[in-house]
Order: sequence, then structure tokens, then C-alpha cells
Amino acid sequence: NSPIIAAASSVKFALQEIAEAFYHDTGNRIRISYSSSGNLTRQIQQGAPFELLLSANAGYTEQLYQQNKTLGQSITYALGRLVLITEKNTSLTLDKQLSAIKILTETGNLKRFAIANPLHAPYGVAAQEVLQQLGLWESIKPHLVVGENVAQAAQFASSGAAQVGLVSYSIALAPALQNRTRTLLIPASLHRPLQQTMVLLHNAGETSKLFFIYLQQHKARAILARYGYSVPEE
Amino acid sequence: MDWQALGLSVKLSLVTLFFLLPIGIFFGRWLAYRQFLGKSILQTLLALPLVLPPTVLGYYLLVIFSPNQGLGLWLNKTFGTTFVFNFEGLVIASIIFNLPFAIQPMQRAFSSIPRDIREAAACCGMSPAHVLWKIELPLAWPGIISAMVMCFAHTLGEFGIVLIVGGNIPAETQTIAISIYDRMQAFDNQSASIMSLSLLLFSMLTISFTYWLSERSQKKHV
Amino acid sequence: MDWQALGLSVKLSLVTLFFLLPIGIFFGRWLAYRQFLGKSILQTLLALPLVLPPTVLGYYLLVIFSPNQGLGLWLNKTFGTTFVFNFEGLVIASIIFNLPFAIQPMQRAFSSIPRDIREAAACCGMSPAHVLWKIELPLAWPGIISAMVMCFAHTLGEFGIVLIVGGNIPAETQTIAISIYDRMQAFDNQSASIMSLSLLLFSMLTISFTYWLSERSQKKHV
Amino acid sequence: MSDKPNPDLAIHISLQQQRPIPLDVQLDCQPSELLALVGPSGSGKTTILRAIAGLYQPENGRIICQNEVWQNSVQQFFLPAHRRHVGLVFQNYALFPHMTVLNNIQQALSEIPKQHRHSHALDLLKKVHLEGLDHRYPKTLSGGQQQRVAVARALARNPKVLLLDEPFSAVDQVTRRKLYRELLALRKKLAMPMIIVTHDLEESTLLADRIALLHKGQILQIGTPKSVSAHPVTATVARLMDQQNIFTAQVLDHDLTAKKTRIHWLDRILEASFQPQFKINEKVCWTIQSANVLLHRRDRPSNGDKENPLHGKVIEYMESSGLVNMLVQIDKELNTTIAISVPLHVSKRNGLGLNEIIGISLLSEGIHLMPYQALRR
Amino acid sequence: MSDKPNPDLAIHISLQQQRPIPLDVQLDCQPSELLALVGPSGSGKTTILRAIAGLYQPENGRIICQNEVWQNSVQQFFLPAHRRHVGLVFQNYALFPHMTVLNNIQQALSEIPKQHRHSHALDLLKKVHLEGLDHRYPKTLSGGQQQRVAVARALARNPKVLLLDEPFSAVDQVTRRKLYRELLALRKKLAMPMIIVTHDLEESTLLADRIALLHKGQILQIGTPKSVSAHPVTATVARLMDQQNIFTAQVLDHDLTAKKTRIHWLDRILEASFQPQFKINEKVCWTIQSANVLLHRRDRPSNGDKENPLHGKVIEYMESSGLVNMLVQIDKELNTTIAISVPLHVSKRNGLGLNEIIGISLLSEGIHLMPYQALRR
Ligand SMILES: Nc1ncnc2c1ncn2[C@@H]1O[C@H](COP(=O)(O)OP(=O)(O)OP(=O)(O)O)[C@@H](O)[C@H]1O
Ligand SMILES: Nc1ncnc2c1ncn2[C@@H]1O[C@H](COP(=O)(O)OP(=O)(O)OP(=O)(O)O)[C@@H](O)[C@H]1O
Ligand SMILES: [Mg+2]
Ligand SMILES: [Mg+2]
Repeated sequence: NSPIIAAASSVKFALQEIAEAFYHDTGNRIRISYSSSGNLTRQIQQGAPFELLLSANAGYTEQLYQQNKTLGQSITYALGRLVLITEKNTSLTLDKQLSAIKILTETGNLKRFAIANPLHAPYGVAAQEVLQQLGLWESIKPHLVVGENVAQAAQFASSGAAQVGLVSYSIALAPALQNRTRTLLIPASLHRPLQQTMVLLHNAGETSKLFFIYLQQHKARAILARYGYSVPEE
Repeated sequence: MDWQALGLSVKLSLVTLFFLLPIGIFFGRWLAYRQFLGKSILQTLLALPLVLPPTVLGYYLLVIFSPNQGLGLWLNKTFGTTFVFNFEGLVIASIIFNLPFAIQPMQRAFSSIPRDIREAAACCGMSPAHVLWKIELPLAWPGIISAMVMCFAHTLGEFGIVLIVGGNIPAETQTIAISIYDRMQAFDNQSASIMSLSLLLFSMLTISFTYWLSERSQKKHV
Repeated sequence: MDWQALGLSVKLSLVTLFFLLPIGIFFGRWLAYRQFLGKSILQTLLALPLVLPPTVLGYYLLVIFSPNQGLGLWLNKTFGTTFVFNFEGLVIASIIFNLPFAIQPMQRAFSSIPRDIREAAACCGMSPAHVLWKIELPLAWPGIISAMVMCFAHTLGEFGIVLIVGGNIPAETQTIAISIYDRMQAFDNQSASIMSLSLLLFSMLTISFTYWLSERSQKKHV
Repeated sequence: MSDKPNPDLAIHISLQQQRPIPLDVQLDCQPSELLALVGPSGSGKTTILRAIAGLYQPENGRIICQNEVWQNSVQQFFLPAHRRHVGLVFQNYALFPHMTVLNNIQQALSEIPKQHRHSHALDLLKKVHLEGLDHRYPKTLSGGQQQRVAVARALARNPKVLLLDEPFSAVDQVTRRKLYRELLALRKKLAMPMIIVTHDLEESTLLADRIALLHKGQILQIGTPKSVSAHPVTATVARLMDQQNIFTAQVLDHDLTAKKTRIHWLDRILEASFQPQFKINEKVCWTIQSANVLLHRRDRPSNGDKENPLHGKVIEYMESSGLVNMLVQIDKELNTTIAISVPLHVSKRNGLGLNEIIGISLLSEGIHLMPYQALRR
Repeated sequence: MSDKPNPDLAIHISLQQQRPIPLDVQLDCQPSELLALVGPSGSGKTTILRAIAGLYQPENGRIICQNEVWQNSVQQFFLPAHRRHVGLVFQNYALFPHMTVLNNIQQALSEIPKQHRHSHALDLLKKVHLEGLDHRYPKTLSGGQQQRVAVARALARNPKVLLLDEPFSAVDQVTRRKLYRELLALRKKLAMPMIIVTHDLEESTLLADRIALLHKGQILQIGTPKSVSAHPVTATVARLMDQQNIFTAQVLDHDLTAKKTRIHWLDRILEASFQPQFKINEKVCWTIQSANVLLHRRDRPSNGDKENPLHGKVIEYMESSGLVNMLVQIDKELNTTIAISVPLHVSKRNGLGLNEIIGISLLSEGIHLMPYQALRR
């Protein structure tokens, strides 16, 4: 009976492949329950049988640690990156300073700008920071459409319902999106690091512990990097 | 308490009911009184909006109404408006996901009216519209009311579709359900609970008043 | 296609129906035939599960049934099992969020049975149970069927509550709705669409067959 | 009830209530007795049957059937309908719409062995002359056919009391006559009380041992059909029994030797049957059945013609199935008329018709006196 | 129809169909005429009314009312019910349960000005003797009260044709008599055809100008009530008209001078009214209304006694509202009986009773011959 680990939906792309590799290398299967990091945290607090939590936000793992639900401290296994995303055939030029978007707001041509919910989604928080850094927050705020999570924000932007959006790099790399969108990586300096943390929960078994370690090893890090994460120094 | 969101939700519910009432009556009545080939298929189609997860249904609506292509493009050209990220879009989405709750109970309500009573009405010289208004609607009323109550509650509570089609824009598409959900996700349990409770209380008052009114009007003759 | 998830969903739907049928019949009948103080309040309570966003309702259920405290603790001690993060939990959640869909239409169905027919049955010496079985159920059948169909569809499609209470555990609590939702979130649109389509087709077949059966049995005497 | 078990197979009913439906009734009905409840529309007949069946619970009531208490409101006891063993034909039939005719009847046969039910139900269908309709659904039956299914279903129960609420109202006369015969045969066979509600006075006379005349929830008179129609206790009863000849008069004297009572009516003196309970000079009402009014035959005068002879003009003349019903105007100013019916052939021989002046005699034995009350027509 | 508008206010009905309900009917009804549809239960009476009202569409039908085509199946034309202007009383009333009595009636008053509706509806309620019940809901009314509301509602429409499906079946005899009077008054006032379905032969004789006897969807005979009951065209008609005295015989000869036809019946010879259309030696059925059977009075023998005298034993003796109905056994082996009814006082004077041997005479004028058919009793 393979252990269940909980993972934020946003790491699904990479994690799927890592789990395959893990199975290939160790012969152990894991089952993964995806949800928002917040949901998962709550479920863990209410006794969910998860053995490992991969959160998109350092706050949740910390919270669980404080509440003595974990085996030890959390570890940052990757850092998320933001990209500016737009539908393929828009004429919008994408640049790191978002000047084209600035012009749109000034000319009143910006209709909808998609981000994840800055209230609770880590990529939403980061997106807000980026916009604030660039001094665009106030002018874009009225045009925001806010996704439940970063995937939803990407859906907004990729379907053309919103002109442009700030989403995670890992999502932008999804094959279905790559064909339909153009993206531009946002400098990591424009927001606080998007720490993807993980923590072993107190009922973690051997397999989970193995996987916890596996995630910190080279093979997993390579996969993570391929899926648009910066990987912290070993 | 997010009064704005509550207001929006109530407005959305009422506008939805405003459209659903005639739609439900029309189709409910039609399904109740007509026999035709493929009736069970049609009835089935009506239940289907329930089968898909709301978010998924919402995504398909988003794609369909998105102004870049197909229907959305045409709508945009024709009416100069899109049906995503605005109140109109929410209304359309609400209507679609409430169809089963509106039509099914009304169909049952209409089909439980004895045939000879409708016949007697025709023999009194009432036109079909008149019969509908004076005989069928009053007799189907309990069923219609409970259909409307379900739609009302369901619209207040639905957030999956609304979130996707509406884009969670404060004062425009951020309903109370989304607002509660957001607080909850942000671990603002207290706000979420207060808002949930207020919403429950408000619905409770509205709905039980509705039921009480409808019971009272029934009591005399049932 | 995620057959495992589909299987789980169908199983969940059927088990839910299995419990909801008697519950719906009991309460529907009770509400239909009894007059009592606070009846409208009770009917209102039945609609309330709809008012809260499913995820939020899911949280509250999670808290209530969580084995750490209160009811959940007691249940855990008494039955040796928890009702969260497993199939049993899903069933309970399903039952709760389907209550309005089960009870309301059944209430209408029972109350549209003419009183003198039930009286005639009593005068034939049938005990109340016998009357229920031989007279009321067959006559209320169309309403019961459509209630069951709604519950079936709704259980297939609900994912908010299921996600929270069940924990999205593959092969255990990951229903087809969640599975579709996950694919959608992962921009695996093709899988999501194929799965949605299959789910729709499957539901369509099941439901229209059900309707067809029920129509056919009605045709003779209506 | 006594200590010894007493083989009382009768049903005893006593119901009292003010509102919403006024009721004040005491009735009993012996096994094999057929009691007819008659009375104007809205007088409470259906309500009484429903109370007996346990479908309606009057405020105060005591119902005992075959020594079994069905209701005793003093002890707050009320036996539910399905445990009462009644056979009830509803005024509006109340057939089970989702069952065939045969199935409808079989529902009430739960107390006989399964394998006999089918043939028993078919027997009953035959009794109500509905052979061949066994597999039909109620909605495909005519009104009268439905009603007969309802009768068969009520009989099927093999009840302790049979309650029939206008069971033949929708059935044609020929079939009805056949059903009467079946009912009377049944009654001899089964020792149970039967209560029938009917509007048809002829029906009640033909079928019933006793009739109870109901008015506004009260029983005005109980007795054999003959006695109630010939000797109504009040003018109201006479009117409700469809008696057309009701008048007021004053008692003149009692002739003890001739056993006659003489009364003063209009400006005439009439000889009535001997009814000394009325005082001399007392104002009374009197009535005579139209069959007790004799036509003076122009072709062959008879002795009887001398009895209370009167003359008048025929102001209404109606033929109906071999009989002629006439209204004879005795006093033009007061518009006093007497109804009389004669066979058509007699009418023809005597050349009767509208506006003819004819002589009639009131048979003194047929003149029945009742306490005075103001008459409204 | 002709080119000139022809002020034909009658209704013409012609319906044919094999399945599911067999129908083959041609009828018309003149304005102010009251046509009674009679016939056994299930013969199609309700179906015909429904077809006229537009609630049932028979396969082939042509209905023209007051020169307006309502149905013409050749042209595929079918006017929907609400445009037909019919007043219909349903066999089961079909009142609107959510409306008061007054409101029920007002629904059919849409064609008169709003301010008059209230008083008009109250008037109608009075006509059906339901004053004071105007604010009641149907479920609080007794069967007969509901039926009368239905009648008032049908009248309210001021229809082009009035269709009454057993409109008085649940109403007591006294009220019914009053309603007859109202109906007859109405009929004089309003020039519309009226078709009434009834099981009550007395009702049809009292009310109807003509009766149409229906059997299995076919009209067997149409005519005045008198002619149909006195001169049924076949023995089936006689039987359906509740005629009890139906026998078979053989024509002996026709006496042209005495205008009599003689027939051979059992071992007797009877004189009948002159009916030369029947051939000598032809086998026939014959019938006599029981009112045309005369009792030989022991107290005063009369000339009439010589007409077709017979003797027999009384084997059934039933009193009912001043009349006595007897079955007299003429032939014991064949169990041939003749029904006769006499006034109670006559019976008493002659000391009649069960098992008495009595003499009777069959009035030759009352003996009516019909084509031969095997009789089933
Ligand atoms: N719920 C009620 N509230 C008030 N009055 C009622 C109610 N139900 C019945 N009644 C009245 O009670 C009286 C008795 O009704 P019931 O049905 O017993 O009459 P009935 O003798 O059977 O008449 P019918 O011969 O017309 O069937 C009627 O006058 C009716 O109007
Ligand atoms: N849907 C149907 N299918 C087959 N037969 C039917 C259907 N509906 C009615 N019938 C039959 O048609 C015949 C005529 O019915 P209808 O109601 O016209 O009779 P009716 O003359 O009004 O009888 P009653 O006097 O008993 O009311 C009946 O024998 C009935 O059984
Ligand atoms: Mg009654
Ligand atoms: Mg009929």
C-alpha cells in the first residue's frame, strides 16, 4: 500500500515525472493528492493521512511545524518563477519592465489582467509584488481578474479572455500552453523568492522519507529545473 | 462582512430567478404535457450540467464565450459585449447551471395537475395563456416555489463556475461565495465563519419566509 | 481515461443513492403529509447545504468529522473509524449535500397523491407500510426517479466537498470529477475533454435509460 | 359492555360535534340489516360514513362494531382506518390509478390465501357485471364502470360493515337493478351491517330495511321506508321525503266510533285517519301521498269517491313511463295544489289534460297529521 | 352549407370511429331543445360530450354548431375547446380547487363586463340553491354541492351549447326537482341546444324533448321520451329502457275493422294494437308497460277486465312510495312473469299480497310489437 503525499497543484507537472523516476529508481510507488497548499494544510491539521507535504508556500510548512505535525523542519526544494503570459497571436510586445502594458493602461486599452489570488495563492502574492515594484499595481488593479490559483489565471490568459497575465513559469511550460501562448520570464528580483518547501509529516513511512531525500537529489532537481523552477544550491 | 459581495450574490440570484422562472415554466410545462420521441433524451440533457465539475463546466463556458473566437467573437461583434468577467456572464452561467433545478421540479408540478381541471378551464373559454395564468400556475405553485428556492440557494452557494467565468472582480463578479472561499483559503477563518453564518441566516430568513407564504396560500384549499 | 476514478464516482453515486432513497422517502413523505409548527423552517434547513460554497461546506464537515475532537472523536471511538479521507466520508458528505435534491422532489411527489386514494387503501385494510409500498411509491415514482437522477448527476459532478473531505487520494477518494479537474488545472486539456465527454456520455446513457424506463411504466395508466 | 361475551354483531354509532361540520347522530345497524342514510345534499351523510371508516375523527364519538371499539373519544381511543375492517365505496370511487381493475380488487383481498385471490376477484367483477374489463386501467373506464369496480373492491374486503356512498349513482337503471339483486343476495349471505347513502328514494325503499333521514347533521327520523314516507314525524321530514302534498289545518274533532279525526282545511272539512294525540283546535300540518289521492272516474263513479271529495283544475300535466303526474289546483287565491298521479290509460279514458276540471278524493286513511310548523315552499 | 347565411342555431354532430372507443353517431339538437343521451354505462355518452366540447378528437367527425364548424376531419379541422363556447358539466365536476365557489363560477364569466360578474355569479349560485357557500373552497363542499357549483359554472359561460354529464346524480331528490325547474326555465329563456346525459329515465322523461338511446357507441333510437318508451323499435331498446315485460309471440292475424292485431303468446291469444307492418305468422317480440297492465278489482269488476284477461300468482310484491310493484307469474313452467304496478290503496282494498292469485288485463292499445330477436334475460 503506497503512501500518500500531498502536493500543491502547481508542482504537478514536475512531480509527476519525479514520481515516475522515483519508481524507476527505487521500485516504490507513491500516491499524490493534489490540491491548493492551503487546503492540504488544513486537511493535515484535521488528520489527513498524508506523509509528506509539498507546499507552494513556506508559510504552510512552517505553520505545521509550529503545530508539531511534522518530523523536523521544512526544506526548500525549489524556487518558483513568474512569467508574463499572453495569447500567441496578440500584438502585445512583452518586456521585462512591462512597458507595453503600462502603455495599455495609460491609453485605456488594457481590459483584463490575470493573476492568481494574492490573498492566498503564493504566485498571486508574487505577482502583486512584481506589479508593485514596477509601479503598475494601482493602475492595473481595476483590471485584474483573479484566479483561484495560478492555473486558473493561466486559463484566463491563454483562452484570450484576459489579454495578459502573470503566472508561474512551470505552468507556462506545459505543452498545451506553449503552443498557444508567448511568455516572458520575469526577473526573480522583482518579487520575494517563491519558496517551494516540503516537510515530512509525523506519520511518514520509509517510502516517504526516501522520496523526501530523492527530491533533494540531483535527478529530481534536474527535472524541477526542466519544469521551470530554479533550484537552490545543494 | 463583505456586504458588497453579498449584495452582488443576491442580485445575481434574483436576476437568475427572473430569467429562470419563465424558462422553467415554459420547458417544465412542455415536458409535462407533451409526449414526443426523444423526450427522455431531452430530460437527460437537462440533468447534464450537474454531471461536470463546476469549474470544468466553467472553463468550457469561458472558452465558448471568450471574445477571440467562435460564439464569443460573434456575440462580441453583435452585442458589443463579452460574456466573461462581467455580471452578464455570471447570469448566463448561473442560468445554465441552474437549469436542472428549475425545470425538473416544475415539470413534476405541472404534470400533477389533473387533466380534467385543465379541460374544465378550456371549457370555461380560457385561452391557453389564461389557463396557464389562472389555473396551472396557482396549482403548480408549490413546485415552482421549491424550484425557485433551490435555484436561489444554489446560486448563492455556487462558486466554481462563477469564479472562472467571472474572474473574481470585486463589486462586479466577486460573489459572497467566492469571498467566503477566499477568506477560508487565506486562513481567515473568523471572517469566513462570520460571513458563512450571515449568509446562512440571510438565506434562512428569505427562504423560510418564502415557504411560509406559499404554505399559507395553500392551506386554504389543499 | 481514468477508469479507476470513474468507477469510484459511480460507486459513490450508487452508494449515496442507496442511502438517500430511504432517507428521501421518509422525510419527503413526512413533510408532505404532516402539518407542524416550524415546517417551513425545516424545509429551509434542507435547502441550506446549497447556500454555502461546497469547499467551505467541505471544511466545516471536515472539522466536524475530524477525529481530533467532538463528534468525529466520538464516532472514531464508537465505530473505530473516521469519516474523513476515506470512502465512508465521501458517502456521508454526498448524502449531506444531496439532501435537498432528494427530499424536495419527493415531498412534492408524495403531496400530489390524492388523499382519497390513500384513504381507499387504508379502507382496503392495507397497513401504512403496505400503503407506502403498493400505492404511494408507485404513484410518487416519477418524482422519486427524477430526484434520484438529480442526485446521481450531482454526485458525479460534485468535487468541492469531495476534494476537501476526501483528500483527493487516488483509488480511494479521487472521483472522476476531481480527476478531470486536476487534468484541467494541469492544462492537460485533451485528457480533461476526453474524460468529460466520456462522463457525459455515460451519464447520458444511464439517465436517459432510467427516464425511458420510468416513462414506459407510467404510460399505461397516466 | 357486560362481562359475558355477547354475540353482538351490530354496529353502534354515536357522533357529536359542533364545528366545522355539525353532527349529532345516534345510529345502529344490525347484521344483515341494510340501513339507508338519506337526506339533502350537504346534510353530513358522507361525513358519517367517513367517521365510521376511521377517515374522519369527530370531536365526540363512540363507535362499536361487532363488540370491537373503533372509537371512544372519552378514552381518547381511535382505531385507525386500516384496522377497522370496513368496506367503503367512495362517492368519487378513488380507484388506484396505477393498477388494473383486477389488481384494484385484489388489494382488498389480502385476507384470503394468495392462490384464491385471482378467481375471487374475477367472481366479484362478474357480480358487478364487468366481465372482460379485468386488465383495463381505471382511466380507460367510464364513470359507471369505475363505480362498479369501487363496489367490487369494497365487497372484496369481506368487511365487518359495508359502507356504500351513493354506490350506484353513475350506473344506468337496468344495470342498477341487477346490482340491487346482487346486493340483496349478498346481504342474505353475509351477516354484516350495511349502510348505504343514497339520494334515490326509490332505491332506499327497494333496498333498505330502515332509513335514517339526516338533516344538517341530525337524524330527524328513523324507520322502515314505508313508515317514514307514510308517517313522517314532522312536516320537514315529509318535505325531505319528497312529499309534495303538505298543508296546514286545524283539528276539528275526533270521531271515536268511526275512528276518524276531522280537520278543518281551507273552508273544507276533511276526514283523516284517527290521530287522537292531536288536541281539538290544535293547528297541525297534514300530508297525503299522491297515490292516496283518488281520481273520480267519469266512466265509473265509485263509492270511494265520497271520501273527502274535492274539485280543481289541472294546472300541470306530465306523462312519464306510463304514469301521469298532475297538479290539481284546489284554491286559486291561495294557490293551493294537490299532486296526484294516475296511470296513463286511466287519464286517457277520462279525457284528462291541462286545464280540465276534475274531481278527486283524499283517502282518509292516507291523511297523516303532524305538529304544526310554518311551511315554506 | 348554402351560400346564403342560414340562421341555423342548431348543433349537428356526426362521429365515426372504430378504436379505441367505438362510435357511430349522428345527432342534432335544435336551439331550446333538450336532448337526453341515455344508455348503459360505458356506452359512450361521456365520450360524445367530450367530442362535442373539443376535449376528445374522434377519428372521423363533423360538428357544426350555430353555423360554425367545430370539427371537420375531412379538412383536418379541429377547433380547440376554449374557442367552442360550450358549457360542460363534468361527470366528476372538475372544479378548480384553488378558487372559491364564487371564483370558480366567475372564471366562466369572462365575456361579460367585469363589474357585473360578481352579482351574476351570485345569481347563478342562487339558481343552484347554494346561497351562502360563495366563499367556500371546493374541498369543503359535499359531493352534491360540488356538482351544483359545476352546473352553475357551465351555465355561466352563456354557451352555444350546454352539455351536462349526469349533472344531478349526486343531488338529492328534493333539490333535484328544484333544479329541474331552473333548467326548464333557463331553456325557455336561452335559445341554445342542450344535451344532457342521464341514467335516470324519469329525469329524461321529465326534462327532455327527445332522448337518444345509445348502446356500444351507436344510437339505437331517437325520439320523444314517450315514443321511445312506448314504442321501442327493438326488444333491445325496450330492455335498455328498463322495460320489464318483453316476450316473444307469433302474429295470428290483423283485424282490419276492429283495428287490432292478434298474436299468439304461450297458449293464449292476445289482442294488440293494430300493427299491420308485421306479417301474419311472423315471429315477433312484444312489450307492454306495466302501467298498461290492469288489475281486475275484486271489489268492482269493470268492462276493461275483458281485454286480454290473464290470471297468475303474485311472486314478488314490493311497496314503494304509495305504489305496489308486483311480478305476476303467468306460466310456471316457462317462468313467464308480468310486472304490474298499482296504487297501494288499491292493493289494500283488494287484499293483494305475496302468493295471491290475481286477474289482470293487458290493454291491447299498450301491446307493442317489435321484430323478433332472441331474448336474454
Ligand atoms: N372542511 C370543511 N369545512 C367546513 N364545512 C365542511 C367541510 N367539509 C365539509 N363541510 C360541509 O359539511 C357538510 C356535510 O358534508 P357531507 O359531504 O357529509 O354531505 P353529504 O350529506 O354527503 O352531501 P352529498 O349528498 O351532497 O354528498 C356540507 O354542508 C359541507 O359543506
Ligand atoms: N382510453 C380508453 N381505451 C379504451 N377504452 C376506453 C378508453 N376510454 C374509455 N374507454 C371505454 O369507452 C367506453 C365509453 O366510455 P364513456 O365514458 O363514454 O361511457 P359512458 O357512456 O359515459 O358511461 P357512464 O355512464 O358509465 O359514464 C367505455 O366502455 C370505456 O370502457
Ligand atoms: Mg356525500
Ligand atoms: Mg360517463
